[in-house]
Amino acid sequence: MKAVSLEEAVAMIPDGASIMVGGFMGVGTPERLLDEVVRQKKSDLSLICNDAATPGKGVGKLFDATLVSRLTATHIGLNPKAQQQMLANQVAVDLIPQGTFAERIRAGGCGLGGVLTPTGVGTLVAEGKRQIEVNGKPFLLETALRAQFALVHAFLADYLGNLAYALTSRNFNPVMAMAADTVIVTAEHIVPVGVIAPDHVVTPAPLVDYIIMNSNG
Amino acid sequence: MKAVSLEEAVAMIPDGASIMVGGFMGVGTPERLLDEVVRQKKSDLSLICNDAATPGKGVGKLFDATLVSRLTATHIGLNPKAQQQMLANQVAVDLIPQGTFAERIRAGGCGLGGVLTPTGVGTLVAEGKRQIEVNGKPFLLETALRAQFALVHAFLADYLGNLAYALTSRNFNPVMAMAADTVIVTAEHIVPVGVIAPDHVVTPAPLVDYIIMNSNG
Amino acid sequence: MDAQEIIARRVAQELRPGNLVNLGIGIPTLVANYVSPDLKVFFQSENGLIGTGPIPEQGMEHPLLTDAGGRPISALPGACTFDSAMSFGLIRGGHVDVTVLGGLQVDASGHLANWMIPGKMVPGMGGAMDLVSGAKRVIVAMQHAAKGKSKIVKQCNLPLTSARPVSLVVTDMAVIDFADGKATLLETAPGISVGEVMAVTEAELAVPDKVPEMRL
Amino acid sequence: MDAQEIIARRVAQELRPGNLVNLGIGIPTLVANYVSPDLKVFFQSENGLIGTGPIPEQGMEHPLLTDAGGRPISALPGACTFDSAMSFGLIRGGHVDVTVLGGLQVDASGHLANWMIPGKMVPGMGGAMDLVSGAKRVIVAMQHAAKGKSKIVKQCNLPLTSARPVSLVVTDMAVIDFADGKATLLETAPGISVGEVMAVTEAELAVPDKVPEMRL
Repeated sequence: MKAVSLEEAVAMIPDGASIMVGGFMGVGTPERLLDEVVRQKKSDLSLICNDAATPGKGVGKLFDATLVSRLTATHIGLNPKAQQQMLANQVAVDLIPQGTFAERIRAGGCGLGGVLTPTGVGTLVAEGKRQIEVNGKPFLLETALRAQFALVHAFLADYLGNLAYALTSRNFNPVMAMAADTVIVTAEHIVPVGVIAPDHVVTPAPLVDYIIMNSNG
Repeated sequence: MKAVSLEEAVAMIPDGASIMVGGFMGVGTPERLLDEVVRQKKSDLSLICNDAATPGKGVGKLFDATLVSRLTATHIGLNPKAQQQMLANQVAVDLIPQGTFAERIRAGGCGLGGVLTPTGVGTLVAEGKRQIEVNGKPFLLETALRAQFALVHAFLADYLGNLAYALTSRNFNPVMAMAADTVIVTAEHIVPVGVIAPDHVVTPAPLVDYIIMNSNG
Repeated sequence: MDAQEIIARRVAQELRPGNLVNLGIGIPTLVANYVSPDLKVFFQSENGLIGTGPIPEQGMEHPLLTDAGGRPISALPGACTFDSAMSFGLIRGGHVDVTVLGGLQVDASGHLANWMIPGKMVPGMGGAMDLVSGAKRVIVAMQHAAKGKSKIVKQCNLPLTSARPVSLVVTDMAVIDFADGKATLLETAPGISVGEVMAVTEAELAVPDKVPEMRL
Repeated sequence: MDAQEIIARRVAQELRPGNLVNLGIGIPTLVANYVSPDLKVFFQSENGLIGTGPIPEQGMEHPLLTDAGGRPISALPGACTFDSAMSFGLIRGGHVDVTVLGGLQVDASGHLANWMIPGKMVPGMGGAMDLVSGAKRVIVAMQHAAKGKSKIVKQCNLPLTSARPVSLVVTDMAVIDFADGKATLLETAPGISVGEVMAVTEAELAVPDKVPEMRL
């Protein structure tokens, strides 16, 4: 793990990159990283995030700045700008069930080939997908999902990179921290090694590549 | 969740039952429950446990008392009695890779049809199993694993049934607590509601059916 | 009592002690208002919490403690948090005893459509598909009709949420059960006759000899 | 220096700063003794810990803190614990930079057999298959020969641990690399000639013009 500034971290992300962003309706989203992505005008992004948040909040800022070309999400109903950009074919949107979304990312991070889920069988979601029978029951084969970058928000990070999350801001952050080539983290508090008890660490330090220095943001 | 005595809890388990038992080489195993299973001579058990521990320890006690007919495990090399019973065809043993073991149980608890894993492709483990290609890479389809009972050992349990684990005794306990029809728990400490912080609960209360009263053991 | 209150009060009667319950947004959210704390029901919020409590007093909200719509909530003593893979493991794995969801249409065989109106509303399915596929019991809480048109239809013409039928539909006019794959009228709302229900229901309903009124 | 120390010291040189490393039982365990703390390597124990430390002083052991063999260990500051699904998610998902394992046979194409001798030893594969399938780099640490017989064979006749070849084999006589799918002699042990290595190696080895000695 390396401690870096916001500018340095975001400068590593090329235009056209695939990025996973933690958060659920903007809760648990690394806001400072997104502000810097907007400032550096990183464009043509393939965004993987549970939802489109709302204008001005969380990944909603990326839609405000029209930086997203592709979106994989479970729900965008509360962001009219994302809806407009989808209907105008400015953003290619893949909407998938939330449990499938979580599990596909987990599979990507855990080296699994995909997920066999009952969710979506017999619905529009099944179109174009392989259906596999196991013990006489049908499941959809949903493929693993990974990204070049994961932008993760933690509550506590220690100097090694161990992370702990608070309340409902945990959501997709831990699975995303396993499913990207480069993991960049903001934390509400950066604390000395040992402050987070071993049993309370959720994301082990070796998974984290960069932590944004708090003095910098 | 209901608080019960050891006797009551084990009396619910019929001969021939399938039971998952937490623990790794006996660490994190509910010893008191196993002692009572032996005392009540529950026989013909289908045991699902990472290993066979050692004679006199953990699930090793079940082999000492020859109560096991079928074993699904990853390693039995440190229990000569289990080895003997396997070689004498007294116990039908299915040895599977440890990551596959963990993931099959997780799939059983999470409503997934199975696991697509690269582990075991091109080895003896692949025999008789479906191989599925995803994006040109081969994976084994390993089916989900469930049991009638899970015997789980926690460090802390609260009056509602929330569980937290300590150090390396966590191991398979959390996944097993999701993958059985009936979940029976022993805990080192039973504590008032609120003592375990929400972010430190690993197994949510609604998953737990019975907790053994500590006065009783 | 308005339509929403009738529905929410009647659904609340379906919850059993110790149940793990997931409430969708809209009418389902109101159900929590009519559940006695003595019942010790656990409410799950699929963004990662079991043990949701009432909306906190002003000034006591925490930005990292919200419901699935992003609104501030509280956590009861004994609450616990978890990541989204675990949250949907609980849902898909059958650990949620009851989910209560809104609906656009339910058809005679219990199929639910509640996530999309082609060419009009495409917000995404969020967690609805997993909830209907995985919860032990699925209850739909919705108005019986919209703009005079029955929402209990012969066959859904909107995209289905799941191939799995729901267990029960509770509307402002009736309770309809879907055991054995057929729609049966179980109860009517106070002051509503069986004939009135049948008149605004497109799907065929089995009607037992006695159809009691809801006791609210 | 005995055979085990030669192997352990040489393997330790393969670890890079910040690596996440999993050591198997036997010779691989000894590797930790020769890794400088300055390197800030993380050691994983697959029973659920990153940050394993040395064996605790007598009387300071905790029964719930053990290695994968059930022996007491300690945890360094900054250690973390997790369940087995997470532990093997780390392994299978390529998050473990280096795994060091013992071996029964490694063949010319880098295939490892280390878990079973049919009709004789069937202890189970434990975590070995996942480690060889998933770790970024797989290093085999073993004696070059057993009872005079080469353990570096033309083709494994024991059941394979994985279809994926290993990266490197370190023995008491040599370091053999398996890049590009062929076995290449990289180094010899102190005082051992290339000819001596070749004489006790069944598999064909590519031998570069210069084969340096290990620097231990």
